[in-house]
Amino acid sequence: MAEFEPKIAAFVCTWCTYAGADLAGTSRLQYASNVRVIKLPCTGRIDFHFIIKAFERGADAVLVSGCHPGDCHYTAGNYHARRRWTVFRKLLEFAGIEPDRVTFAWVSAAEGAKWASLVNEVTEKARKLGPFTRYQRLNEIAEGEAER
Amino acid sequence: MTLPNQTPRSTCTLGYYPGCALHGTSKEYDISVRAVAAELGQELREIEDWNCCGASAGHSTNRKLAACLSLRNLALARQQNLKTVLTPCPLCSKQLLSAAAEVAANPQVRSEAEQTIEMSFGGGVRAINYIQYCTDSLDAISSRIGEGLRGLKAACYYGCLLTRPPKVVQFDDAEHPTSMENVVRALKGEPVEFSCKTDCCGGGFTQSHPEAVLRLSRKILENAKAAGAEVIAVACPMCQVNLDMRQAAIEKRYGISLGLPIVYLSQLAGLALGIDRKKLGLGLHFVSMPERGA
Amino acid sequence: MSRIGVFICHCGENIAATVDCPRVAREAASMPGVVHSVDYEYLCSDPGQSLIKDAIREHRLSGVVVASCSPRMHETTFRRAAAEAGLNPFRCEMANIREQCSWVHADREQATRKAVDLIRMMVHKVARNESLCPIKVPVNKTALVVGGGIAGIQAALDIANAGHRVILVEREPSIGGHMAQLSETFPTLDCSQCILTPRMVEAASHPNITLHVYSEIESLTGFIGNFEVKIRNKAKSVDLGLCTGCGACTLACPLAGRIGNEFDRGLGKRGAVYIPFPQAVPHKPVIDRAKCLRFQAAQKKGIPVQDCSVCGKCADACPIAPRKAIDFSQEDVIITEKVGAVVIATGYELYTGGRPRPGDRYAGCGEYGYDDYPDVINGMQFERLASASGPTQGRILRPSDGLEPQTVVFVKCVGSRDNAKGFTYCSKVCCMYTAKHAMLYRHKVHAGRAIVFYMDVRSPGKGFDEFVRRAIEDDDACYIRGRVSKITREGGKLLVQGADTLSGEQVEVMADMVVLATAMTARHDADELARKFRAAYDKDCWLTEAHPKLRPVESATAGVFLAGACQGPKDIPDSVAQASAAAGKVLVLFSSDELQREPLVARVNRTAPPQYSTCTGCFACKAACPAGAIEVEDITDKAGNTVKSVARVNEGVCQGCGTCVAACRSGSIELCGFTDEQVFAQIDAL
Amino acid sequence: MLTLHDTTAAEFRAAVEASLGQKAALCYQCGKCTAGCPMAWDMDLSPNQVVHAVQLGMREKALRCKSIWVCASCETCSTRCPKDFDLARTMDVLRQMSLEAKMACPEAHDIIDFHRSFLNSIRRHGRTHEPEFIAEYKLRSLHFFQDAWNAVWMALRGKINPLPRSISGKAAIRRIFDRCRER
Repeated sequence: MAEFEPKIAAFVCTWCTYAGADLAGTSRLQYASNVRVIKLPCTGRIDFHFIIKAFERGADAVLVSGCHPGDCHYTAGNYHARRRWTVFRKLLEFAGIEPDRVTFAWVSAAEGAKWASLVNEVTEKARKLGPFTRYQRLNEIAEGEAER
Repeated sequence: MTLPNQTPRSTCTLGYYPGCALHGTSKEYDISVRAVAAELGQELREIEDWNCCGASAGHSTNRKLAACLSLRNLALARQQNLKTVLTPCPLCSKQLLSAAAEVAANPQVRSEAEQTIEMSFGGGVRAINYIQYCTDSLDAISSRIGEGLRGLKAACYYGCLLTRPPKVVQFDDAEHPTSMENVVRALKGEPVEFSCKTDCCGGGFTQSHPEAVLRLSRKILENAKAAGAEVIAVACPMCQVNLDMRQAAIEKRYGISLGLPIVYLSQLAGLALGIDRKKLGLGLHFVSMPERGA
Repeated sequence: MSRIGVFICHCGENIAATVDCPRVAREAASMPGVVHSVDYEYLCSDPGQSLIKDAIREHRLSGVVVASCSPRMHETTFRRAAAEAGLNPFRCEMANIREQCSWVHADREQATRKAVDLIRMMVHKVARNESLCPIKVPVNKTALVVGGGIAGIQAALDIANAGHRVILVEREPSIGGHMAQLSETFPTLDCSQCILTPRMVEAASHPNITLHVYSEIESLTGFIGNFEVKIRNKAKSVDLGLCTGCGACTLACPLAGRIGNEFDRGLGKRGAVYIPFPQAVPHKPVIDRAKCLRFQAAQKKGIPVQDCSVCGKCADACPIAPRKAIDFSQEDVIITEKVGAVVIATGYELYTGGRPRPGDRYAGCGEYGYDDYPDVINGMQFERLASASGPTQGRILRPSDGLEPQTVVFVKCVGSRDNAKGFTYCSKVCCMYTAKHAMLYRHKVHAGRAIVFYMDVRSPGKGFDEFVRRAIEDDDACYIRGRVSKITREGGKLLVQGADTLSGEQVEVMADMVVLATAMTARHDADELARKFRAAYDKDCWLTEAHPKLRPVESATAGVFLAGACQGPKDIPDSVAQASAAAGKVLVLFSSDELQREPLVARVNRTAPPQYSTCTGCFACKAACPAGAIEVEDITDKAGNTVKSVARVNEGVCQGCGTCVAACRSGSIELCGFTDEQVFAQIDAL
Repeated sequence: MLTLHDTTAAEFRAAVEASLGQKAALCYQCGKCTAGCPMAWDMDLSPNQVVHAVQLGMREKALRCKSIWVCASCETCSTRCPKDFDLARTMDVLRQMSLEAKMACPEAHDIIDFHRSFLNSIRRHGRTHEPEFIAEYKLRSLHFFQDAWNAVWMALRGKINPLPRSISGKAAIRRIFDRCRER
């Protein structure tokens, strides 16, 4: 059977990481095509339901990335995100998600190369961890109810 | 010192400075130049008592000497009232031209040189190369031409000094000259386009650095051959000797066959004008030019 | 039921080469709510845009997804197109299948599949987009210019001459910046101060310009058109109102001529109370409290300086009566100003050429002996030597013994392009000023020998290369292609060990003086400053422009513009040009009384009574909001008594980061354009 | 090791520039001369390096090199120089200096011998006389049999005059030689 191709959901901020990802593009840096970017104004906007939801919808890993500390376009959004992340991290295992499936990183608008390698790392990590199926059951139930 | 100024004899005849080569190893050039001139009714008067221009040996080792040797020839021409001097050897003519330019540019150099050669030189002598000569008398030539060269494919090879240094010789385009082609066309020959027109053949190294001659001339010969030339037309004794006398050695060394006759423009002009081959010294080349049946 | 149109751009070969656009179009056609799906060569072209407009009208589209380049490239283009076709611009979204797909993935199958996914996610989002109308905010037509060098002065004058108020802030006691230190300028060799000082005076005396020297920016808050800036006026210990600038105090100071003068790069001396240089504007002294005997004594004793009896000669010497202009008790003052636009023109710092100082971002150079040999100086020091107003009145005399150097070696690229030392960039101006230095030296010392070690000669610019050739051909500057390895002292001379890469030989020069063409660097506190202004900066801490080609004078933050060398190494003409360009941008902003902002702001929901709003009034959002946009709103009943206090977003202030949304416990705040519904829809479509 | 502080370097450069009438500093070392030189393959210093040696006053290097002798004086360099620097002429100047300083490259003795023989022949007769100067050259260079057959072939076709024909002004020519050679 073909090698397992993980699906990665990336929540990134417009100002730093999204721009960094664009830079990777303009510099034609090749990287794993497994990532699906969801653009938000700021990492501060990230509600961690997003992450849970992503796993439920078949993501095998989630990447959260924004401006470096101190560089937030909104001065403090990324600090809030980081604070929430530290709390949320502990909840992950409780929610049945290996913490390794979620990666939190800083990528600035100038770090196209960093973005490319980051995506590759996360993809590799997810490959090793294998598909995330725990929530598929929930989906099936949900769909079952929908039918009824 | 002051010198007796002879009263110039008025005449329209053309001055002629053959130089050493044309009196010796390249005498066929001399012969053919004279033959063509005679055919055209043009009187060539050789500068009386001319001396060697010093050639590369001169300017290479003593520029002042080189300048003075040429200046003497100019001064003689002036005395003998020869305003335009046909100088078939490009090296000779370049030397005449640069000497004239140098003294014209710098009065101090001039007075020094005049002291040295014990003659005064007022300027006003113009040296022309053989292509210029043909170009000037193109009408006369064309009017006398029947079948001419009958489409003989000729690669026109200028070498270095016909067009270089441009500031001194001021003749045609230094990188891509076309005047010889025009003459050949007028002679009803067919100039072939080739890319080594102004490459160096090894020049004065014929004797002293044959290796260089083999190497440089090979490229020219092969290139002309590839361009489909039947002959290479030249207007320089050094080029002729290198390409002709060394051709056998080149074929031997590089295991190639060329068999390209190297003929003077004057010889081609002669042929086109229907002058007898013997009178053009065509038999005097290492690679002789075959008779072309109609 | 929404009617969505999907438009896939080939971008010539840029996308089509790796993404199978027709197939993507086919697959998109079957996505929920999609009624129209096409692919096209160049959607950003005129025909491309009209293709979209026509489709919107023809298929009565309620939403549009343009799959092409990054939204950062063309979002405005396509939203405008949508609007022209009568569709609310915020119902148009882009799927980035170029920068983040076709350009970064080689495999056609994978790239195509990813493109489909990205489009599906956007389709799901757009189905939930609502019509939004732009927010209008007033523009405060006062500009803040930070930095009083040539760039700052130029920008301030341009804006002020257009009739707007300008607040010009300079950290040093005088404006003028680096240009005031230069002797003559390339390639014209006209006197730097002669052309600068009139501008300095004009700026200081301009009715529309408020000048704050010896001052620094504390903080900047707010947003384009409506910033609020706090400026710290550092205590000068001199009452500028009273002081006439007579200079009596500077002569009276017991330390006069004993402290290295920053303006002369240590080659000249000053006192504790000093006027930085003769042409200073304003021409008023300040007291250097770190050096002043009285202040130091007071500090030691731990008493207020005005109670201290030490020295005070400056005050005694001050002829102003009855109240002296010297005011030891003066303290820093923080003033607040409201401005609509900001021009950052904070310039650069020159790397000394020596070992690193604490806090330097780069490793310095020990091999040139800058810290060890007084006769090894840097370019700016040479400028001071060559300057008529400098410590040697313009005579080239070496610092150690004041003798005229007969052989001077100029070393280019000291720091610059020295990756190991932490500089990867070219400082741009050194090639030119080194040629100028060699020239000036040869003009002043006719028998002297000028030897220049270089790696390249970079002289693009009007008359620049001609200038360099003049130094080499007419003034006999001997240019050696190669770096210098080390400089050591041999007797009274400096032994320069270099290389001549053209001949492949080692080179030795016995020099009397060495001039290092050292790198231009970002200010040591550039990153801190950038944060204050929310401007981005690169790895070398140069402030970054919004777009390297198309938006060279705008920062990442709307309303904050860049001028001069704070953005990267620049010469005078470039700095002035950029300053005027920045001023032009400010004037465009000031040309209208109010400006439109994207309505992507937060919104607290309102529901029918009795609930009024799901907001519980915990105000976690207020704590989270970095812009201070959350206000408290008391909801009253008919009788006018407060039913409950809920949060309200001041959409004029809200920057739309959405931090409040994530912070809200009751899920009562939405961020327009990025509502939970929209984001979850995207995730759903993963 | 190249030392730039001694004055001899500057003197040499000045001397070359004086008889050249151009500043060596004109050359910006683009290498176009080398790029087009037909003899570069046989040179120890590339043409641009020769100029560079002059620029830095490296006398030994400039006067002892082989390059100045294998230069064919084809004038290609001077013709194409973007800075109008006359390198062909510079070669002439360096050759003369090299001879006067007795520093001529031993590898190039054939070429130098040829020049000598050639000039001597002129000095004697006012014109060159092949059999004579070729003979002298062969004696100097010891290339006795080179082109022997060619010579015979040419002699048979009267291309080689058996006897020298001196010009009447040969005394004047001799004086010219002497005057130009005195220093």
